[in-house]
Amino acid sequence: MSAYFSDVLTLAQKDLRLELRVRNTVPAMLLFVVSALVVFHFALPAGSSDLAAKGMLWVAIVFTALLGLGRAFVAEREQRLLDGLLLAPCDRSAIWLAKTVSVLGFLVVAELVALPAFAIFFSGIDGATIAGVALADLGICAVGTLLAAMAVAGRARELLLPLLFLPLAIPIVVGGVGASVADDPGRYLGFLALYDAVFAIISWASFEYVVTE
Amino acid sequence: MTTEEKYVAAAYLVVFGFVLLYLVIMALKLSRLEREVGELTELARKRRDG
Amino acid sequence: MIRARGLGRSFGAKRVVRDLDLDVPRGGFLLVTGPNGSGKTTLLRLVAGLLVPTAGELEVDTTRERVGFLGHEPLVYRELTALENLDLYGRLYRVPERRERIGMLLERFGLWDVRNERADSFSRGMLQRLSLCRTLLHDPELLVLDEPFNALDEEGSSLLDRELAELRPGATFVVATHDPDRVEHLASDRLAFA
Amino acid sequence: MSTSLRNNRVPLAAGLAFALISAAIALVFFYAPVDEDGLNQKIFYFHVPIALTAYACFIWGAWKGLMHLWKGKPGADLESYVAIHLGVIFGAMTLITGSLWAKYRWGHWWLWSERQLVLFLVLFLFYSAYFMLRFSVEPGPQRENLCAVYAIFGVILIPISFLAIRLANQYIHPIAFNRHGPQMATSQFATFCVCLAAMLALFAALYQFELAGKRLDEKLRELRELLA
Repeated sequence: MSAYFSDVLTLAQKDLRLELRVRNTVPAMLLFVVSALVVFHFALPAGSSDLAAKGMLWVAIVFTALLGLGRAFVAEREQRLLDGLLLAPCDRSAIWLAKTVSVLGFLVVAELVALPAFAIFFSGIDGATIAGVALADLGICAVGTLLAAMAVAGRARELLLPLLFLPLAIPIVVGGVGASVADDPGRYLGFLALYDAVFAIISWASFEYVVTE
Repeated sequence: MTTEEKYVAAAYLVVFGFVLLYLVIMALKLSRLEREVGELTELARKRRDG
Repeated sequence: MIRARGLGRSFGAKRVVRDLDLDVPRGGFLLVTGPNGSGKTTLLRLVAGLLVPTAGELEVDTTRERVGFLGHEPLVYRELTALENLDLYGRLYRVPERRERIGMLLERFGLWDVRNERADSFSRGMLQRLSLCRTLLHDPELLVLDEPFNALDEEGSSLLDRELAELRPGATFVVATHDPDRVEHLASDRLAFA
Repeated sequence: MSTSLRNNRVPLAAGLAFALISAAIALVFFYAPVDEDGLNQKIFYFHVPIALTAYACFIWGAWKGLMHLWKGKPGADLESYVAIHLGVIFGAMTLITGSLWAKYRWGHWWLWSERQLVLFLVLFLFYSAYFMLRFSVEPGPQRENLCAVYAIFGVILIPISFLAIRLANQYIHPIAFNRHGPQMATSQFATFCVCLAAMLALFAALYQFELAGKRLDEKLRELRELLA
């Protein structure tokens, strides 16, 4: 068990080190999410409610995550580096978990900027929204990482990931928007937690099959 | 026909349109398969003779 | 060690390896030759467990942590240094006394002085040496080497000659090469793809 | 041999489908009473069974996918693909007949408050992406695995999306239309059951038919390779 987690840690550390060294993904996600919020300001006509802006926040989060997920396996894809990891004796699901953790880390960094920016540009953010974002992040990264691994196997990989991901992201958006606008966010948060649990388990269990050539 | 009947007829037409379309696609596929089998038979015959 | 019966692998409609029977005993050395695109690489990837067969059966009597694979790609992260790359693999393979072993290999393959330089500054030959370090790092009992002499200069090649001769008694080998004369004297079995 | 047995299923399933569909149409138009909703019920008799059949296709496809991953059954990948393919066709029919129904009953072509319809839209998008996935990956073990995993994701997405749409309606459309009219009469229920059986039989017939065609394709390709 501890061996499993030390593999996950090793792999996630590697992703972090790569990101710190090359700085490709996180700055792009930051810039994208802030740009998206500015665009949304102009997309919402005067008199639109704060609730509409909250909906836009979720659109921004999903697409920012998509940006990060699209980059998730770039290092491994170039020069077939995934082979190197698949040859290693570690459990293959550890590769998925490590990648999920690193993408989650990048997304959280982007949101640490995006949420205050949203509060300044539009309206304040309450605890329920933050809880919703945290729970949604887990689901987005768990499912998204698996789908990103699927997409890199295909020819049109940049094109494929959004198509695979968005239908699966609809329930996340429902849970997230519900948590930030409804009077009783509890049931929406519960729904997000359910989504996370269900999809994290099947993503974890199926990653091995996805990378088998 | 009343509007009501039109909608019902449209719904049924859609369903059967789909089934018929499917049938057409299958017929096209069948003719392709037939052609391929013909080619292969020709090939096999040539082999036997040559 | 390796036993294949009717082994086949196709990519799409293309059958790259077909109906292959193979027996390599423990301690054997299988030399695989053949022109480009004849299926050498596919066979090696099958043996290393990177591909699953689409026909027949293949038994490789070892575990993943005892296989060393050297492919066309060096399988190192370009943005990490030589030392960081080997450290990553050393951790994943749980190599005992990791630092000492890595240091010893880097020394032996003449990469010690560039150990803290990023792999993307390396030449093809240096990458091949680094890749050899990676392959040998965990002391594998089955070595699957695809064109191991590729891109190596004369010095590197004789280094590898010496290394192979040293490892020969203790390990099983599957080696694909364009230059069979170089390892001919080591081989116990031969397989030529047409 | 099993092959000839399998081929015998096509005419059997087709005959059954034909008989049941004829019976269903006769029952819908000559037996089932017209209730106070007017002819609305006549669309319902086919719309709902088609929707249920689409679910059956997706579930069957996921089951075959699971069989592929779990037992490594040969041919399961093809069966899963054919089932999902048919599911998408039935799904498209559901969307169109549902849209007609909505227009007829409420005067709009599309109603976001009509949960089943929205669910089908989500599923339609999801399974359309399945085709994108399948045709962008080279045929082989990896594609089989990817498709199987995606098909299994699909059946889990069905209840999750269903829940999500219910939840979403609470903040998007607080007022839901009352969908359940008066209780169905026995004669209506009987008609409905025959319609459902007819659609399931149609699925079975098309499924066997498609599979036979695809297997034939494969055999022809093999033959071509052997002769070449």
